[in-house]
Amino acid sequence: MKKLINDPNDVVPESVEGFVQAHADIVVAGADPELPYIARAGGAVAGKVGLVSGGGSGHEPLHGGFVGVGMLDAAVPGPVFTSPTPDPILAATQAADGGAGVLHIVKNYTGDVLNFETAAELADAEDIPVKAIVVNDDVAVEDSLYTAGRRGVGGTVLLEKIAGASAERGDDLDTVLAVATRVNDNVRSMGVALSACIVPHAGKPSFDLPEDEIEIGIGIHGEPGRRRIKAAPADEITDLLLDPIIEDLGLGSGEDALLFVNGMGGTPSSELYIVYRHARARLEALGVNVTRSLVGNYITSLEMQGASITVLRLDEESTALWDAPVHTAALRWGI
Amino acid sequence: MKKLINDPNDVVPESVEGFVQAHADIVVAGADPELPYIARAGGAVAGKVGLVSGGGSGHEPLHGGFVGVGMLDAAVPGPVFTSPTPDPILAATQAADGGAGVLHIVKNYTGDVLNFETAAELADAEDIPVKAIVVNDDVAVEDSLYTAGRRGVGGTVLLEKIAGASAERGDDLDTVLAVATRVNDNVRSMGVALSACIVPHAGKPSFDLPEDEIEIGIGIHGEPGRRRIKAAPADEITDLLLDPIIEDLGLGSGEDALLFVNGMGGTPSSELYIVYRHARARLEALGVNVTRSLVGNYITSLEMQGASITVLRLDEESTALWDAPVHTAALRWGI
Amino acid sequence: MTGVGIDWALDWVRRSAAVVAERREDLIDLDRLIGDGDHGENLHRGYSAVLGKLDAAEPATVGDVLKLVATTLMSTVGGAAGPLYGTAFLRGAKVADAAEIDAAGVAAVLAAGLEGVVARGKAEVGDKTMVDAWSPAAAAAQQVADRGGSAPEALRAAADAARAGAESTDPLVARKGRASYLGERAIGHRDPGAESSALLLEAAAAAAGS
Amino acid sequence: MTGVGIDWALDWVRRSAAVVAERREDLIDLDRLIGDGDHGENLHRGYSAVLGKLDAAEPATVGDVLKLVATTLMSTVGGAAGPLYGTAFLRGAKVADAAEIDAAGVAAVLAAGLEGVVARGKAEVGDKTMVDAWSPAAAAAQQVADRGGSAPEALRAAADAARAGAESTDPLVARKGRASYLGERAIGHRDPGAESSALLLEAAAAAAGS
Ligand SMILES: Nc1ncnc2c1ncn2[C@@H]1O[C@H](COP(=O)(O)OP(=O)(O)O)[C@@H](O)[C@H]1O
Ligand SMILES: Nc1ncnc2c1ncn2[C@@H]1O[C@H](COP(=O)(O)OP(=O)(O)O)[C@@H](O)[C@H]1O
Ligand SMILES: [Mg+2]
Ligand SMILES: [Mg+2]
Ligand SMILES: [Mg+2]
Ligand SMILES: [Mg+2]
Repeated sequence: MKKLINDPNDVVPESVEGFVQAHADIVVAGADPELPYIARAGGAVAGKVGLVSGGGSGHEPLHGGFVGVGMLDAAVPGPVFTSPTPDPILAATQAADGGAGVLHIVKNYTGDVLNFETAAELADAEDIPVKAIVVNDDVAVEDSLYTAGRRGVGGTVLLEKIAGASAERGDDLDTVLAVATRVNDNVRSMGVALSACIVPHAGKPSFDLPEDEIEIGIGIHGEPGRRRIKAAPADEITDLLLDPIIEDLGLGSGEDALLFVNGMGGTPSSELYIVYRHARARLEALGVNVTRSLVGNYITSLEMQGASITVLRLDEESTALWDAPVHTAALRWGI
Repeated sequence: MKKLINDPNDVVPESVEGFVQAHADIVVAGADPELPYIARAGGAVAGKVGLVSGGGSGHEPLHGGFVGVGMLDAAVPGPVFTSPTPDPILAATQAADGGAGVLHIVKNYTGDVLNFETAAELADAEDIPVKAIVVNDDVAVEDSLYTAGRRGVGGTVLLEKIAGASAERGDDLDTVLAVATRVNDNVRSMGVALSACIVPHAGKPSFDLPEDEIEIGIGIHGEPGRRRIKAAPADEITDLLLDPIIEDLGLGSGEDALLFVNGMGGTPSSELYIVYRHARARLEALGVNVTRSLVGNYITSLEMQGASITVLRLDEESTALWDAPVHTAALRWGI
Repeated sequence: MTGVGIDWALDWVRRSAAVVAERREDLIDLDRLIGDGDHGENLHRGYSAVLGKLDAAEPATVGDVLKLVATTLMSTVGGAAGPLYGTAFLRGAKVADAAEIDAAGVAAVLAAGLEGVVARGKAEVGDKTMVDAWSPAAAAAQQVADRGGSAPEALRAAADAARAGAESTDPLVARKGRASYLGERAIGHRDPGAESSALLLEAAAAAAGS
Repeated sequence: MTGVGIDWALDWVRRSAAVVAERREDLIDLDRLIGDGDHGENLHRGYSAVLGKLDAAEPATVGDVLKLVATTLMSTVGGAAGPLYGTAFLRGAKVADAAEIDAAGVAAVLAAGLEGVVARGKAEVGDKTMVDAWSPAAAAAQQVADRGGSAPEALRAAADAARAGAESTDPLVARKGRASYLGERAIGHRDPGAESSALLLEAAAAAAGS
């Protein structure tokens, strides 16, 4: 394992420390190092619904990179790939509370759901109204009683931006939740890994992948995917990811969509644009208008090579909320 | 070799095509596919000095990702790691010419220098005044008659931003060149590779690195570094990169600096912030004020794992020019 | 002895911490194969924290010890296992409000723990989770209590049943937790949480000298 | 025959393209070791383009063929080798303004080519660049011309000298081009541009049947 780290135990705290220093105009760290979170510089905005997300680390810039005006109020970084415990989530919730309640944005993993649930109960006991949206956009997982349900992946980024804009314009908690729910209902993703990642404290690749095989349907935790296939040209791989998305979303001619090609951390952006190019051509061939785009490393699995495709059906409101100004470390425009 | 590509020959054109589609609000592709370049959407700005850069591909987002308001007017993507020929550079120069002359920003590699030289001669023959700044900030290379001179690496990004702001505010060609020269004189960089990269048409790693060794003093073309050492903690590696930078720059107490930690393409941003944290602490211990920061993948070597550190001595003017609004695919603020 | 007391509970914690430290990597490896490779690290972080709190603790009941374990795991482990183990020990603590518990007490603790895991995680036996270890363990302890056995006997029976339960997860497809994303590819691999549950219950039996 | 003409020049181009295609990977490998791994790809792209233009060309002089090579390499190869080879062939073309050239003509072409490379790249013999192949090649051709030999003889002498010159780069530290970044680590590796220069000049000799 070769990484630019010191002690594996210090990866998250040191990285968060550097992050907060580099972006001191945008973010601030929670005061108690035992309860780590990243919050907006300047504190909670009075009267605004607070947005809190979090989860295991290793997906940077998610979520800390999305804290700032127009997006999240606080993010809770757990250990690498491990959901944070309820205490820091509670602390972040308190920091994000501007008196209008807090929305928890939770990716659908058992650990995240359970820990955010407990934190919400604790917040409730302190009279902070909390609602939660559980993001589950990964079409690689069957959405049935026989699984833990679909994972929350790339759609989370888009949801945090759009719900963030809703909160920023002054919507109340129910409205922000409704906006978030609408995003979750209209977004689907699927990913591919060309290589595994190495969790620092594990020190070994998360799975062993022969030189000529790739994993289709991976999540963001280095877990193996649904199936392994022979390496193939980018256009073919793009089809394998996009087909289930289009089908599941029931996307049709004349609709508007945001196309998000996300890198898993170790893939150069040039390759992401090659995937984007074909995915866009496919959508346009269906009569779908790709009116907004996002390409880059936004929700990653450490240094994993690979990509995910996310498609969000857009309407006028979600488009406007997407376009609204945002000022975070990882997404910024209009400010 | 596992990559999200189709035919190795199509990597650059397909990637550029996707890039231009995804950022159609910012950039446009040159009309002739035989003379590929990326230019600002809307064309040359009348009366403004045009900024053109370029070089081999594989360093994305450099340079195409820096085309837009406040930065470059055009970028010329050569084949992977191969300087473009004079013809597309000339075409880009013509596209960038708003009547106030054009500055070529050239990274110091024999190929880039020679091809930009020829393009400048050709442009001169068409009465476009061209000046060139050759960026050479890599302290890993001895700057002597016995080498091709220092390479242009991370400093290029900062120079393009600052010279871009100078041109944008209406400075004439000589002034923009002077601003660029001042940046080049005050910026130093050094890089480390934890793994090699694979050039698509080569199909093999650019060098073989044992599991427990790293390359210190690499450039951005997958070339081996100055020396190989045993893998070490991030803080130690940071020292190895930073010491020669500080010394060469003669940076001292009370000075302001921009600290730029750049990822080589395959390293997660969490690791870059660990490097940033220690580099910043080192600079602060010297009494240097780190007043501006940049952390991320901005000048890369395909999927190489590793990082480079760049330090730019700042003065009031360069700080103001750094802060000026910029709207490109890879750097954006204030707009 | 027919009952187990506070000393047993403290010894259980120490033995748990030891076995988790010793088997940290194995648990990571199990979780790498069908999960995300953190289970051993998570439990190790949690039990190290519990150990650190043990000396200052002044437990008056077995439940006090279990509650300390519960709240510490809850606030240090994270992931799925943190809330699940945390809830299990919290519920177990509630029914162990005595300086010593007998076989029926052991069975009650395990039944309450199981109930807690199921309440939070909604898994059933056969879903390839820690429930597959806890459920037979609770049943086995109850049997020993029913036939008038001792607490150490109940713990031993529970440990053996948990061990068998953990092994029973090998051929299963998972229907809860991360391994459920893998479908058929989870077959042939042991559930890491079931394995750690067996290790913890074996530590409980060892602490009781059985 | 004592001179070489347009057919020779055309055959040289075809043989050059063939050898570059055949040795593409070897040249890439040399450049991977002490450069950036593109030299074989660059020349292959360039000579493929030259080939594509050959049929439509109607050269009246040897120089016309060399000029076609020059401009095509200049506009398709890129990198360091593109301008260097481009300038070499351009300067060579200027002094080959005839339907046939003799040994002195060959020597003049090579001298002009060398001069072009040096004018652009500022390298000297011993800097571990293509100059280490071109320089002895030009000198060898001149010797043949001086003693009244034929053009094919001059080309063969040039090819042999270029080959030896390329080999002479193996033990050197580089002082120009990318390999100069490596310092001592370049020792033991052949300069890719010197190697390709030897291959091209060997193709020239072969085209002259020598
Ligand atoms: N819904 C559930 N019910 C019971 N146990 C579960 C459930 N989900 C996960 N588990 C248990 O948790 C274990 C994984 O724990 P751990 O790796 O620490 O957390 P995470 O899955 O969040 O990384 C699984 O092996 C399984 O035994
Ligand atoms: N200054 C120079 N003078 C002469 N030849 C040079 C010089 N710099 C580089 N070369 C030659 O160019 C070759 C490299 O060509 P190539 O790999 O195509 O370009 P690049 O170095 O830009 O990738 C070197 O092997 C060397 O022979
Ligand atoms: Mg986990
Ligand atoms: Mg090159
Ligand atoms: Mg796990
Ligand atoms: Mg090269």
